[in-house]
Amino acid sequence: MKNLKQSLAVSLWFIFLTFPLMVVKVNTSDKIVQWRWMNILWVGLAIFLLSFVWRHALARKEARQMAAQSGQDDLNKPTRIQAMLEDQKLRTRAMFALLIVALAFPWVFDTYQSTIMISALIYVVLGLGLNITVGLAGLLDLGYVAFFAVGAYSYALLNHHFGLGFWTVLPVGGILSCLFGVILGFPILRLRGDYLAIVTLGFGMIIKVVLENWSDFSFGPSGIANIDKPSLFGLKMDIAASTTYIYYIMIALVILTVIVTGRLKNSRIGRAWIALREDEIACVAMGIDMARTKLSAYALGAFWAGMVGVMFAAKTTFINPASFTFMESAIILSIVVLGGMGSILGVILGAMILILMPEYLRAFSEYRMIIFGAAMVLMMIFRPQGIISNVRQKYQFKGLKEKTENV
Amino acid sequence: MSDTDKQVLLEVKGLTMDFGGLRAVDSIDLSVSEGEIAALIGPNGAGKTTFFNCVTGIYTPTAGDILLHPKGKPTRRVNGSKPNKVTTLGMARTFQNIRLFPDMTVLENVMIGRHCRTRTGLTGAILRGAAARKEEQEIVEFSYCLLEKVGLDEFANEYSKNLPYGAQRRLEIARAMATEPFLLLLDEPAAGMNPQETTDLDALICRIRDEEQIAILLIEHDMKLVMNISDKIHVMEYGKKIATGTPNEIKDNPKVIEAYLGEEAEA
Amino acid sequence: MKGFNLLLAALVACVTLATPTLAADTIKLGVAGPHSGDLAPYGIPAMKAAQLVVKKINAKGGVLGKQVELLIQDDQCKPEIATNTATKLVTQGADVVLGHICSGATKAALGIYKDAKIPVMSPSATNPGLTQSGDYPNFYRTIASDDMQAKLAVDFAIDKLGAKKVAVLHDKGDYGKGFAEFAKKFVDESGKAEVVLFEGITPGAMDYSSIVQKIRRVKADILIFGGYHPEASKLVAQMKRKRMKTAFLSDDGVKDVSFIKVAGAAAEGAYMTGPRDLSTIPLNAAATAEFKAAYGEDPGAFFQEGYSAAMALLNAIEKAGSTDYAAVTKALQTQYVETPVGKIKFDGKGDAEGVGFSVYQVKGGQFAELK
Amino acid sequence: MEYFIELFLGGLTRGSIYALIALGYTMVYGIIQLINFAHGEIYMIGAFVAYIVCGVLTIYGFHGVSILIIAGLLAVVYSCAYGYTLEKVAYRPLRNAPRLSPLISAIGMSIFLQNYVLLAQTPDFLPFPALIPDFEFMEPIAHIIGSPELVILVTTLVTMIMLTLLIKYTKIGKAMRATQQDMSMARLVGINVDRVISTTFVIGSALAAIGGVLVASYIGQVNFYIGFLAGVKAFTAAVLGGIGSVPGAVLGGLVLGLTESFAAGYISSDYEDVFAFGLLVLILILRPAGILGRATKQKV
Repeated sequence: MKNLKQSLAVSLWFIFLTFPLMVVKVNTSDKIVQWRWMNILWVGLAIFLLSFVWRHALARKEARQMAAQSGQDDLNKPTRIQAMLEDQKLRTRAMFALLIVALAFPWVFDTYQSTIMISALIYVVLGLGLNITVGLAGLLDLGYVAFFAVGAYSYALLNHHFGLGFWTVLPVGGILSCLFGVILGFPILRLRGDYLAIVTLGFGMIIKVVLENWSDFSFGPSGIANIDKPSLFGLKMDIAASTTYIYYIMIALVILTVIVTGRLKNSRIGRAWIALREDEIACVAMGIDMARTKLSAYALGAFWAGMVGVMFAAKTTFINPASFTFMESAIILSIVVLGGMGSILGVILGAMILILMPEYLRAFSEYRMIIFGAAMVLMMIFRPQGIISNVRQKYQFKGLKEKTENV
Repeated sequence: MSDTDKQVLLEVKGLTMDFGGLRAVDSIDLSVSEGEIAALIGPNGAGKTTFFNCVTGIYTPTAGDILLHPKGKPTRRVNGSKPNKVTTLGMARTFQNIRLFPDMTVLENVMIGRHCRTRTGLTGAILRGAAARKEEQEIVEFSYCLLEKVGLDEFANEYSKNLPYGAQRRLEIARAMATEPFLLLLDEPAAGMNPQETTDLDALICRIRDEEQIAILLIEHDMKLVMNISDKIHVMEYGKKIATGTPNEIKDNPKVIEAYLGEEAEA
Repeated sequence: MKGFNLLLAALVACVTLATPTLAADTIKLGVAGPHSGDLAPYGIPAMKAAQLVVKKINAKGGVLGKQVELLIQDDQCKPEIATNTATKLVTQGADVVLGHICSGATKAALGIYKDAKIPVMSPSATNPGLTQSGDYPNFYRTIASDDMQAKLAVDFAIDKLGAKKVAVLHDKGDYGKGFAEFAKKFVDESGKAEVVLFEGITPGAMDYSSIVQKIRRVKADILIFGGYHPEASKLVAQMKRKRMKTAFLSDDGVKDVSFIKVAGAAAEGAYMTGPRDLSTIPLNAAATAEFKAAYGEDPGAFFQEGYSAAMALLNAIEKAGSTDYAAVTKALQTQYVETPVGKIKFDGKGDAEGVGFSVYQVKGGQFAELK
Repeated sequence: MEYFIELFLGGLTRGSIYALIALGYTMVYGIIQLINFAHGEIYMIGAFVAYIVCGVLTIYGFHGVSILIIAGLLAVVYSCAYGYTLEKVAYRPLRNAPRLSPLISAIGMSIFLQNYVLLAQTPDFLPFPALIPDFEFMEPIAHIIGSPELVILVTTLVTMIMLTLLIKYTKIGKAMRATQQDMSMARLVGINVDRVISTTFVIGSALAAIGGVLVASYIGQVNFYIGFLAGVKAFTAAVLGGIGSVPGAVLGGLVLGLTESFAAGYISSDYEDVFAFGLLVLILILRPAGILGRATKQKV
């Protein structure tokens, strides 16, 4: 009964809240007011039902937290998926199966599906790159798309002016972007947390403005067209073949990224990044050079964005500054956070969901973005650690005891 | 114990630290010698932690000299050096309010301490060559041994945030020891520990000094612990040093008693 | 579950694709443009136009005896999405495509259509390079290109209005900056006037008061603006507020009823170029009436062009007798067709012959064509 | 000289709007260390509600000042309601979550609110009636400063003074300051922290709504997307002035507005945003906590 009353109150509140925007529609030039009274009903009904679900979900979440606090249920207890991941045998098998699916994909599905998949894979690499900066080193970067743009423009311009091929520019783009990361990193090393966020956001916007205005360099807002697709021994490929080819390059790039970031994560440098994220002061007090660690995190994050930027330019064959907006940075950041900060598998899943969801939601194209926004909020509320939370590596060791026994 | 034959490791002269108009540390002289366990005591707010922060490079002192004399290496003045430099030179610390890396495992926390003593770079981490793998294995084993020494080996793969309080303090000590210091600064290592844990800590600190040849400077409020293990005690009040001496000398020093009267009565 | 269904659907699709395809029993007309997001107002009218045309033609028995099927895809005007959209349309077997709306998205998508040999006709992509570069032989449009428009605007400003000092502004966008650069070029070439100010403004900025002051300071006779109506309304409103008499001349992106609605009184007297007046063309009146009957409001931007493009494409298939690329191309380039934008056919580069631009002025809350 | 004054006044006008919005950012940040990315949308909703109310009232035959007052009031009421609900739905459940979670939630909310207005209303630009009349006495200098600019400047000034009084002397203002200093301490001395946070959102939203109505009336148009850029700029202003500091937000807004105005007036508007963000980077390098921000020494 109490719940019923509460839900009623909530839905009345939302009817009030949405009244001017949902019900009234004025056309000032024709002097017509359109009253859409039915919308009150829908809003009221929807909110009434949703408030039950909401309360139930919140209560469940709280119950879990309480249990965790009183020690009955360990929050860090590996979930079923994580437990499965721990199992070496299962893991190898799963990876093998995944690889087969990935390799077979373009033959099973049509070219369009492959194109979409390429887009998603591009975001996987972007997510993994940003994961280094944000997820591991804890440096909030809201202008990550700038590095993506550096890569894309490197290829577009080098290809346009000097006819350099995709394979030549792929590392070059990565390295240029890396350098850019270091240059950008220097002045903002001293900044903490949210100051960093706004400055990086500013850098992202500055890049776009420069690309738009400096026409002699970047061809301005009209962009660069007819960028060469990746070549394969000079073969001429039709659209399906070249899509498949790009798809495989992307798969290779993703595998490379996963291996490299995976190894970095559990290396001396990766541990330093995480330590930096966890506690800056303790980190430096333990002998870690903060400037070098921060810069390396920036540069490596930027490196992947640059590489995949080259890929993006090659895939789209046309780029202009409009592709590198703040929204892109926000989406990449969301991939990292939704997927699970620091977790490689999580970021991959996050990218797949965030990029594929809007594509397949095309049926509701108008409602796509609003669902996207709502999903972000809900995810954060009910699963803030992301889809798959990060698990640290467990080590096998020989200690003193074993050693002395052996002697 | 006579200091004459022992080498001085840390020498602080006239250290002063101002925060705005407040003088938190006022021309302190202090030194720690090889094989010594020294304690820095004083009422709350006396400036002990600020002293630590100055010495370890977290704050840059307003005036004074901080000299490190590593064995067999030239003397270094470390005023205003970055904390990581100081640690690399051989002086490591723990924190009053525990500063572990909560989302890393216990073992990894200690492995962080190995950072400045190892050298695998990006390429090594990515390619995982023989040298990198060997070094990594050494890091793991070294760290695990340290965990055994502080009695945390069974928790090696737990997240450090899940450890009980006393264990977290010991983990901080292990982490600091992983940097292979010649001098260890402990900021209230016994805070929040029960009597049994404190007794264990007592033994641990002595073992560190005797077995690892690490000198120790500690801030502590637990007088029993301080009196038990210290070779030398320095007493601070209102930023100034008011006394130095052996435990017995300090116990009878009227200035110290006066400074502590309120505090002791409360405790 | 949804994912599973999709997977299933995709599998079924693959199986069907693998089996020898039966003769296609519909003509597939792809429609691509922004149908969601902030640029949707530029894409939806053309989409609705295509729907109206197809409905009408299907009611009359279709093209070549087959029904016309619409494949509608949203590209949000983003190049990277446009390539996906194009691939999707190609995969779905579109015979001809009406779109895309924005020049950037069009450029990105054209390569894909070119490889698939699909004629593409845009109602709105005015970038000169699309036709003049020769890179896209499969591209057509039912609207004149930016340089033509800029030439007309500059000639009007200099010859009719006698402007000596010209300020040129743009919105840093693909379309606006292109137009502005051509305008600057033509003013410089004319030798009768000079460009005293050439700058980009930030779309969406809170106000343009400093740039308006600047125009006043350089004592420009006329402001030529390349961009869209939201910025144009802000500019004219602020110029009026500063009690300035500088004439305002802009492009087709501003010739939109929204400009008059939003800028209100400040819009009075503003000049803009736009496709020549179509009100005398009976087909146009009919198309507009059709739209009003169906949706109860005035058609928006690029409705006529979209309507014409849909007619031209379907007409070409009818005349060609098949959906074969070469035959359709030939039909497009040789056969005249009556459309709401006039009687048109296409030249070798893809520009429509028979569409032209006029200069309009806002008079009494209406666009009046200046003859 | 006249040109300089014109640019100065133009920058001041723009800066006051930035300041009004920046206050919402800075107050929220000061208390819960959250960049409320959706704050720009609250400003947009304020403007939109005012548009709808004006439209309805005009059509039903109301005139002049009464419209201005009713529309302004309702815009404030609704913005506050949205700000309040926003905090309750999207941020409160995340009070103890990792630091980035509320930020992502805020970005999600921003996308949600934009598209909500787009779907519920229209993606088009809509004409906003000029609510502020042209005063007779302003006519001789209208080319330098118009009536709307004057009204914006005066309104902002009055609002700022009221806000300062509110924070300084009222009970809730004191509670806000206490919560900003130390939330758990404030809770211990019996301050209802949840209510303080809600109030902060409500006050911030009210200021944003005032800004929204003023701007919409000044430039004469509204659209679902106007909140984004305004939000980013205002946030920049808040950081510039020292986030968490109320006078800092005002100063930051004015400095940013003036910089943009002078940069566009004397150099080029091509790189307007570059100047704005360049200034931000420069100031943060020199003073990492912003102009008026207190450099807090981290406690170790």
